[in-house]
Amino acid sequence: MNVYLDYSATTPVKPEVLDAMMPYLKDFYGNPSSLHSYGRENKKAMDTARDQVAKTFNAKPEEIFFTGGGSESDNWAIKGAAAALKTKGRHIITSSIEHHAVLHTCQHLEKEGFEVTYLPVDDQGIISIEDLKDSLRPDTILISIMYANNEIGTIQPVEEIAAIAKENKILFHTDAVQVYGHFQIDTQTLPVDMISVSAHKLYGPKGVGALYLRKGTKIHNLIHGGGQERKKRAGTENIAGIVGFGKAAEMAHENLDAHVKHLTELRDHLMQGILENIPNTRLNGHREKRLPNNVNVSFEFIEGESMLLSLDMVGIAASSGSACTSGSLDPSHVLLSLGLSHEMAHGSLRLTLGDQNTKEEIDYVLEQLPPIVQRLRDMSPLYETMKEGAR
Amino acid sequence: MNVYLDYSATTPVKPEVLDAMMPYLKDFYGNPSSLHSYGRENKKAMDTARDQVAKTFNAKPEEIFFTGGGSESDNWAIKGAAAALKTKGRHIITSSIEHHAVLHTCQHLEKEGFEVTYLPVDDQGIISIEDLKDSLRPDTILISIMYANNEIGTIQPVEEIAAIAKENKILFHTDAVQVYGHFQIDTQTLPVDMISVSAHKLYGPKGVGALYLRKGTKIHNLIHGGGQERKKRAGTENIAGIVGFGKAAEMAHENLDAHVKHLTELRDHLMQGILENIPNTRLNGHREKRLPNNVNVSFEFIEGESMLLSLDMVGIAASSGSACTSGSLDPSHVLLSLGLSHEMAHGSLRLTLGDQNTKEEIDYVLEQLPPIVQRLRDMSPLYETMKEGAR
Amino acid sequence: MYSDIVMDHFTNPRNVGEIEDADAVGQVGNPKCGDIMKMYFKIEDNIIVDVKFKTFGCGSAIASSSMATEMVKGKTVEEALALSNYEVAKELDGLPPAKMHCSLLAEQAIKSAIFEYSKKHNLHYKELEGFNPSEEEDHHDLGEEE
Amino acid sequence: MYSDIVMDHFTNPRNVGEIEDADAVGQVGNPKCGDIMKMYFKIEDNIIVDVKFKTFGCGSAIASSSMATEMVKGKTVEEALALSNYEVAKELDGLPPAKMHCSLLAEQAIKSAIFEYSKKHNLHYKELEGFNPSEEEDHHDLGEEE
Ligand SMILES: Cc1ncc(COP(=O)(O)O)c(C=O)c1O
Ligand SMILES: Cc1ncc(COP(=O)(O)O)c(C=O)c1O
Repeated sequence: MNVYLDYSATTPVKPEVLDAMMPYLKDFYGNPSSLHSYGRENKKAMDTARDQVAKTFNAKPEEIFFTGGGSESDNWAIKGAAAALKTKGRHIITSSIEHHAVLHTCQHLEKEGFEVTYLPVDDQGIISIEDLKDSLRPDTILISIMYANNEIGTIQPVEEIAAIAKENKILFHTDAVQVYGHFQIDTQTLPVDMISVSAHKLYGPKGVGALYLRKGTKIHNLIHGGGQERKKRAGTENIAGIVGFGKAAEMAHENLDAHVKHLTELRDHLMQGILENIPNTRLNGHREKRLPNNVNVSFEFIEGESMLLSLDMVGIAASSGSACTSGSLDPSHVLLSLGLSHEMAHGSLRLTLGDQNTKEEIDYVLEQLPPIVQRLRDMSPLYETMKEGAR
Repeated sequence: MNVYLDYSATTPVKPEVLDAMMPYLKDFYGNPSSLHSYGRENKKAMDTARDQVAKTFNAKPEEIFFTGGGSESDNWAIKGAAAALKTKGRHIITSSIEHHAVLHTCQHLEKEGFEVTYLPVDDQGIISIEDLKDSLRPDTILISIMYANNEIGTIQPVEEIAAIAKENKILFHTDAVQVYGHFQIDTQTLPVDMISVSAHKLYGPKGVGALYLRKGTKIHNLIHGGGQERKKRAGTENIAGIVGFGKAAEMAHENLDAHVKHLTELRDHLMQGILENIPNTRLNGHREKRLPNNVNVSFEFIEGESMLLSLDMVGIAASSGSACTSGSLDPSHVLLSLGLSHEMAHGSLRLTLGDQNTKEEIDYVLEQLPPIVQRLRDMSPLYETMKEGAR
Repeated sequence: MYSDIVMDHFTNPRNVGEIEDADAVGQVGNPKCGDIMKMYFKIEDNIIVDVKFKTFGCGSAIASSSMATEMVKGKTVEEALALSNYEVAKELDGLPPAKMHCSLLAEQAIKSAIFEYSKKHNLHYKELEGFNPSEEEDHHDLGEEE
Repeated sequence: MYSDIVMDHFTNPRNVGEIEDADAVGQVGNPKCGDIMKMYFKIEDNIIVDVKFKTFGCGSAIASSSMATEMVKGKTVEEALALSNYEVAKELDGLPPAKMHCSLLAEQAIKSAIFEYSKKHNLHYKELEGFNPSEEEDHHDLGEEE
């Protein structure tokens, strides 16, 4: 059996989405900026896609700007706001568990003379509103806190954060890449100024994203050049990608409730099955304030990459926060921020679900996983030490 | 008859290119950064594409970085070099006829405290090597001069510029978006440090590009985040787009000579036909040092948009340097830099050819164009004034 | 991009040409912005009996000239002066926002011609109070960047 | 990513386990980096007659341990000390660049065990000159950014 449980890394493109894209890969090749009929068709298609995405945010089409993906959106929002507001202040607040697209951008800005507060999180991955309030300064120009975390699925108190930002007249950006397509984000009721999203996390194509930019929010451009995207993001538009994104966004929001219900049921079944059947296992992230498709656990005494390899051999695709999967020195900064030891962080397994998963698949995973964990533990000197200690 | 003569704006995707892309839009949806087999397939495909593009530059695969398009590559090269070298100096040299992706980026850097020399061009659009030498300063950190211009097709003396840059140990970037797929750029013999290219100008998909970055050239990132592209360009890779780009680049370079010969013949036929049959017409750009697919002419007394509309009605797709096609105040900065009057700049027509064009199509254009020009002239108060003057 | 009516007036513009013995001629716009509109009027007993135009400009400039000349033909001078660019644009079934200035140009070409006429004949029209034909407007939408 | 041989040694690792009455035990690595390797040797007449390992680590760490133990089994102590990580990697049909450190860890686990053995039996091996088992190397490739 082949079971894909890495939907948070990327999703397949829905057939309907691909169908919508095809004409723009084949026949309608004009540049939407062109005057002639080859371009005009594409202009219309872009308008439709923008409407589709705007609708998902209950926003105006003029507030949606297409980008080359979630990372570009994050970079643009943060660097663009920093550059536009640097005469007003140089202090930025973010969290310690942001995606690297936010974290590395903030670290880069530190080198450029900005000061960044990285709010810590509790052992479930939630920032403290008190910490946030305490970190506010007169020169704070931006708060960037992710809506939900990509590794552990924990959801932040975004409404409260947005309210604080608004009260203090500070721009608020949220990286919503992982919640988009799971939750309705209503910009009429949530006072957020910028939202980053990416198409390939909700059954759209890779290499397209968007930044929601509330009307009146002034940020600098990241990519200067031609007049595309109302002069805010240069570059010939990836029309096929944008059309696919629009379609994917629309479809995802059409049956949000059913989708979330399905995922939540599978997730809980998977989560319970693992925690009940495999000893010395810890759930990472908050039990309830959690993405409906995320299971993240740490198995003591074993390392993540070897787990992924073993799972892959039985057809199960997953991911891990182990440093060994990325070639970097340290395991996931997110797991370490929760207070996990290095061993536990290395032993983490992320299983993220999607539309295509079934109960049978989850049962298969629950059958395959315990012997894999046991086999690796039997090879582990740490397990041996533990057993000796217990003797 | 439908004749597409706007290949410099964008090209259709070749069927072979689309075929190469399809598996990555359908079945191989894994994230190439993932460890499992869904991702590994894609990793391989990325490697192949990188090899294909590297080969066209006679470069190493490690010197190729995929981006979201030509504009991103330009922004990255220039801002990245400026940021990396700002302690060394703050002077940049470019030309007055660069694409907006370079020009607006340089203007942006001026606001950030850099000084930029915009080299003028002669009436054919070529910079003076003497000017370049004169503009060199001890604090010059970057020369960015386009290989060939997108509007008038003029080719710059890139070898000489590169030699001067090298001699003076200044980074040299060239925007080669318009020459890529027409000329062989050999990085073994041309001492250029950075080259921007874009897939949708050589029968690849929109929304993908690349930056060639010579080994050892240190520039800052534009998009920070995950470890993709050897930690230099974050964001989940647009695999289908990248695979298509690789295939398109390979195909374009397979029969470069035949392609260029075909285009040059058609171009010369079109150019001569226009200049010989329509009075008060001027060729813009250099007669010989010119892209093989570019014809750019100005018709006195008439305006470009109305010409494009008229051509579109008879099935001919073209573009113009008139401000009225872009909604901006001034007509093309390129045409004005050549010394054209505003009227002449407004009356420009760009016809850019591609693989699909035939002699019959060109004959059709040569048949349709003169009456269109005459009809618009007959409506023009400027033409009236000229005739009165001649009386 | 353009309505069918705009395209019709662009393709088959009404009233193109010159009037040799015109009673009033007005020209507005400048080549820098890419639009020049010239209008010729034949006026008899305060009625515009004939009107012609010549335009250097984009599709909507030509269509606006054509529509505006149609709208004032047969009208009194006062009625012609009362014509606003919004009415021209409306009659054209709308113009893209960036092209609204073309309709304004048509309105101003009419005013400019009648201004000349009023000077020549020492007439006074209250619609022309404050009108200055040599005043160049920066009528283009500069758009937004950063 | 991994060669077939690596995958084979990962899936069916040789010599996994412990030796209760081992003559030499060596452990290298630390949990921070995600790899810990422990090796047990049974040595008779300067010959490695048995060897076992336990590894906490990634696929290539497990495969490297398995391969290295196979390579030293039946060899003299000196031969085992002469084994380099490149030979282990070569026998595995190569390792990804970022994973070469795993093979180094295997080499060091062997050296570390024999170091202990040499101390206990007061032996001197010139291959161990300068070897310090407690010296932690920063063996990860940090990659490049900016
Ligand atoms: C010379 C030149 N540079 C840069 C670009 C920008 O490329 P892209 O549209 O892929 O961002 C273009 C084309 O639009 C171009 O012609
Ligand atoms: C929370 C979060 N932010 C940003 C990104 C980056 O998005 P993209 O890969 O489209 O650049 C991702 C996914 O990789 C993500 O999960």
